[in-house]
Amino acid sequence: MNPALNAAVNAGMAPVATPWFFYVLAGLAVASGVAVITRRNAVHSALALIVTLLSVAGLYLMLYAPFVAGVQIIVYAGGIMVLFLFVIMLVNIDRASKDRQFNRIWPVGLAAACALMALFAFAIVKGKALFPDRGLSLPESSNTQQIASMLYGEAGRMGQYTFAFEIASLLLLVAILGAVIMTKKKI
Amino acid sequence: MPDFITSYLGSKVTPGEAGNQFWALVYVFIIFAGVALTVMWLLNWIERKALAHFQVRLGPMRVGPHGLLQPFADALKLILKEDIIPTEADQFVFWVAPLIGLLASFTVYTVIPFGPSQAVSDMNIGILFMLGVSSLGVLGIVVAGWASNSHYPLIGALRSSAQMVSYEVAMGLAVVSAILMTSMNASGTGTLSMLGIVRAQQQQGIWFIFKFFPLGLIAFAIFAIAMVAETNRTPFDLAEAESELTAGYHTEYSGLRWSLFMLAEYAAMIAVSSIAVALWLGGWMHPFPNLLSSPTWEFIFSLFPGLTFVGVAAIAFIGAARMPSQSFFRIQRIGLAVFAALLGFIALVLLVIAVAGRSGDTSLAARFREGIDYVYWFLLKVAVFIYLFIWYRATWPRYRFDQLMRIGWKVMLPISLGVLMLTAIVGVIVS
Amino acid sequence: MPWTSPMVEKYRSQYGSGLDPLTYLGQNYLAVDRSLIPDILRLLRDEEQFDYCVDITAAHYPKREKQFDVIWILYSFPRNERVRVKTQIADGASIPSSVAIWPTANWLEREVYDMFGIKFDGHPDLKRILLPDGWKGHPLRKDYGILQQDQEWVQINLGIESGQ
Amino acid sequence: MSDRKNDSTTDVSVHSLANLDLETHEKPYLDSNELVINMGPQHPATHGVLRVILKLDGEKVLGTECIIGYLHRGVEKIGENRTYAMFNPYVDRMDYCAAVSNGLGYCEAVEKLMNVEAPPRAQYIRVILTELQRIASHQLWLGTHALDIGAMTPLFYTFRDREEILKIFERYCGARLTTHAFRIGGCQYETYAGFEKDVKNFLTFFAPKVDEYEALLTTNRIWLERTKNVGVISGADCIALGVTGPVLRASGVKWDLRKAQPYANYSKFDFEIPIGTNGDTYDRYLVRMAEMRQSLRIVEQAVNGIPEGPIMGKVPKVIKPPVGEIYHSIEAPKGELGYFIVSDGSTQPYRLRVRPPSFVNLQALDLMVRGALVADVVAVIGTIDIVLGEVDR
Repeated sequence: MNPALNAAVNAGMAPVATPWFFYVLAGLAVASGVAVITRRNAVHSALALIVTLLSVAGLYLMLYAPFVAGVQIIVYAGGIMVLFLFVIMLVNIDRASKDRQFNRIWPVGLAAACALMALFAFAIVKGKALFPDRGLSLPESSNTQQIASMLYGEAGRMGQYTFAFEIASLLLLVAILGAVIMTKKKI
Repeated sequence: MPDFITSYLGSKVTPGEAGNQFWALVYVFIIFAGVALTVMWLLNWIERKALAHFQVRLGPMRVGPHGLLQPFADALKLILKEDIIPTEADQFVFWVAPLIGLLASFTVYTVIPFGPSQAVSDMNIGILFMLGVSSLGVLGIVVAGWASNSHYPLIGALRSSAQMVSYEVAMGLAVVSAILMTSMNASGTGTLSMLGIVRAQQQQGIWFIFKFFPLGLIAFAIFAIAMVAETNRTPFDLAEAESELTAGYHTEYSGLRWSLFMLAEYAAMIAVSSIAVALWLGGWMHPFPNLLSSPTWEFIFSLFPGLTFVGVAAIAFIGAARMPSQSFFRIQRIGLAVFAALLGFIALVLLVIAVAGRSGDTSLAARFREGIDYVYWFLLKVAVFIYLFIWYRATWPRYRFDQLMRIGWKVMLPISLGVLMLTAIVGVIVS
Repeated sequence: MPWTSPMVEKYRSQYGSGLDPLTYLGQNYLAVDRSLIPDILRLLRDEEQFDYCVDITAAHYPKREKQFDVIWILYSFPRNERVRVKTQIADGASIPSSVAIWPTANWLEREVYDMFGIKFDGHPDLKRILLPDGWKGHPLRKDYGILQQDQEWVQINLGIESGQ
Repeated sequence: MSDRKNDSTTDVSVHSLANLDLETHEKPYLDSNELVINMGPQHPATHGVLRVILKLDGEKVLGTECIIGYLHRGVEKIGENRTYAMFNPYVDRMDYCAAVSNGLGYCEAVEKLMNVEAPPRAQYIRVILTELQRIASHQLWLGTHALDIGAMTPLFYTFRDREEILKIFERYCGARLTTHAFRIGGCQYETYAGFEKDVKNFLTFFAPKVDEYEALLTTNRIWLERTKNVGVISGADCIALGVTGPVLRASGVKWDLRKAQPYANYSKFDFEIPIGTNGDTYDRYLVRMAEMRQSLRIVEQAVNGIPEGPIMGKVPKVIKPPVGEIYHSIEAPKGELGYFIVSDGSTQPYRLRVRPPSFVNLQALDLMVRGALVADVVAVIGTIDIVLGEVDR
């Protein structure tokens, strides 16, 4: 048993699932991720994307981050993908599916993907020491509460990321207004 | 008996929490089979009968006494029907769409708290999980409308997706204000767990519908409206508005696949009603739990399940007695009498358990009595909502699309936001 | 029986013999020469307040030289009075459309065209209304038999030998 | 006589039924506009086999085109090939929801052409049955219209009460829907024993039922939202488009042929013409509800004042009207129903033209729904109250 799991068991949490689960979810995420970019039909791609998002949510659950998993389902799978589908259905798909799947700069994209993968590999192999093994110190409080105290602070103390969080929400507000202004000709 | 069975019988937590996979599976089975049967048979029959009586009709009367077996006949018919997939449809998506909706609405049942230990699992993000998964149900509708490759289903799907996305916002905010109320305790920490929310009501000694009157009531009302929209029922059934879009998103569906949509709709009705019950109506608690908690009252309340069955059995007996005396009705009369006897037997068992379980708190009978009590009160409250759903359908015309959107965004969203803020302010002041 | 009224007298003096006001069973009608048609109808609406075109129809008299009667049935809300305007036209001749005078004439003229084959000049969308677009023949003509049908159309479009 | 509110000369530019540009162009890549959908001829809300081609921008209606004729049976051609008496049952098949009214119009037109008159008792029977038929027709309209808007229950209420009217018809002439109740020159049947009692029972039975319908709908919030300011048409537009009946009256034009040019013996009865003000769907609903009440008033007066006497006038065995032509119209439940008959002196009409109210009223659909939403199209089709048997004939 690895130490993280050990700590989790000690903290009163039963193991969520076996590694077997991890491989299934990861495989599903990758396979459907590939399907997203290879399907000609946009709706099929969107459905594959939903599967990806859901399997990633499952991975979050395995990481003892149920809140993130829940938000992932609500916001991405439930909200954003419905809007995606909404837009896709309004678009003339027949023509989209006749277009070339990969345009001329696909080698560049491939190179970028490979570079990213190399970076990840490098980080995992070389930088292990950089990342503290947080699994060792799973606290008593739940993941949701941890996120809350990170963002909003507790007992009158400002949270670590309160400012950044507020800035981010402001940014989103600006983005929303921008979208409205760009689409509406007259306001 | 094996250890893993007996060990759990005395447990006070859900099987998921106790890590008892066997009992978790048993619960899943009971709930799924129960829901499927209830939805397919009882809810279908009750909706048709109640609707018929609202509309000065009798409803189904032929298959079985008072049409009791009609849902089975219909189910059989639907199963045996040819499964038609239009040639122009997107075969795979068309095939998979009803399953998405069904899966979403049934998965929700894993976290519904029928009682403190009568749930599959007590997930610590229970309510979030419920909202998230039930919002996946719309994907089934959207995808079904698109895959049919036909204009009416497409418009139905578009309407449905816009409607769901709009109403989920108001619904979510109403839910948040209920969650906020759970944190009005000594430690100041709330919970997202469904059981936790009901327990918070237990500890605070008040159903959240009455908390910070009228804030709780308004939030509840917002949710009660939004949940009708979420389940695509009258007056928000625009996605399947039969007079405009023939049948909306399931116009091209037939047979079993169509019935899966219906099953999903009914299952979703029960699911959202359960959320409302758990969040605002005290979940498994009987009425006035803080005032009427003496053992005598507990005993009186524990008689309710048995008495309800006695009542239903009596109605069935009267129905059997009032059957016309022609020979044609003989089988029906006997059938109804047998049905009544069965109900009477259940009532007897329930009453025996209630009386036997009265004495101690440790005996198996007491455990059973408690469990039955919890489930009974929970389901009774859900049943009220189901009846409301049917009542709405009989009474109201359908909203138009722009009106629906206007209500969602311009009325319900501001109100729920305001309620949320006021709840927070009042909460801070009170604590 | 001739029809006399101040209105009729006025038009009589204006148009002379092109106009023949008659009355039968208490119902008035004007038999009008085809050349006067748009003018008379417009005058009736603008000056005599016949603001409601009840019906436009036709009748077929195959033995006459001018085979068709086209009939406008008009009603005046302010005067609570009905009048019919009748004119005769030959087969194949056309007649000015009155859609610009009464919008309701649109479908009524289409029906007359459909049933009699009378063409209305200036109609915005003159096509068949009750019968299918490709149908041959105009059923309310007297030479169209009661059992007659466009066999070819039926065979092509309905895939059956005969509609009877 | 006419105290219309919209006293305007009909403007030519009021409405031109422009044609839809339905040709499908090559769609641009990201074009989400302009969807052409085909409503009908098989559709639950088109009340039969009406086909409406809708050009939509999202849910907004840019224009409509009605395709009719799916139920065309050539009634006028049949009329030219049957004797006057033989054609009488055919008129029942036009507006089959108001067969008695059709029969009344036809019989009166032929009577006028022959210059005979039905005896007083026959006139009273005609008025009673016709007004009952008007109530039945409005009931059918209310039920189906409410169903279109999504309220299921009124349909069953109205059908329950319509049954009582149909029972009276059945006892009177043996038929419920296509009654063929009248003959040229009077009525075929003497009233059955208990006819008056049945009618009086119906009066007391039905008066509270109208209130029941109104309790379900009149102040229902959703009903108000769905019908107010939907399908608005002004009185001037109505006149220009030849729209008659409750639709015209709801637009504020107080015009009813029963008052304007009384036929049968309507001049003897005291009743009012209900009118609306806005000309929207809600006003049309209110007007029809009020008309049911007024019809009850007429029936009450008629059944109380019904005289004794013969029921058939002096009509020859073979009906041979003199050479001539006649236009006669009555106020059918749906509007002005006219018969234009040309006689050449033979036993068959030389030309028989029916002026159907539904056909003409349907023309207003395009004007009423432009700029509205898909759901409004359904509401407006319902509120015009068309019967395709009459539109297509």
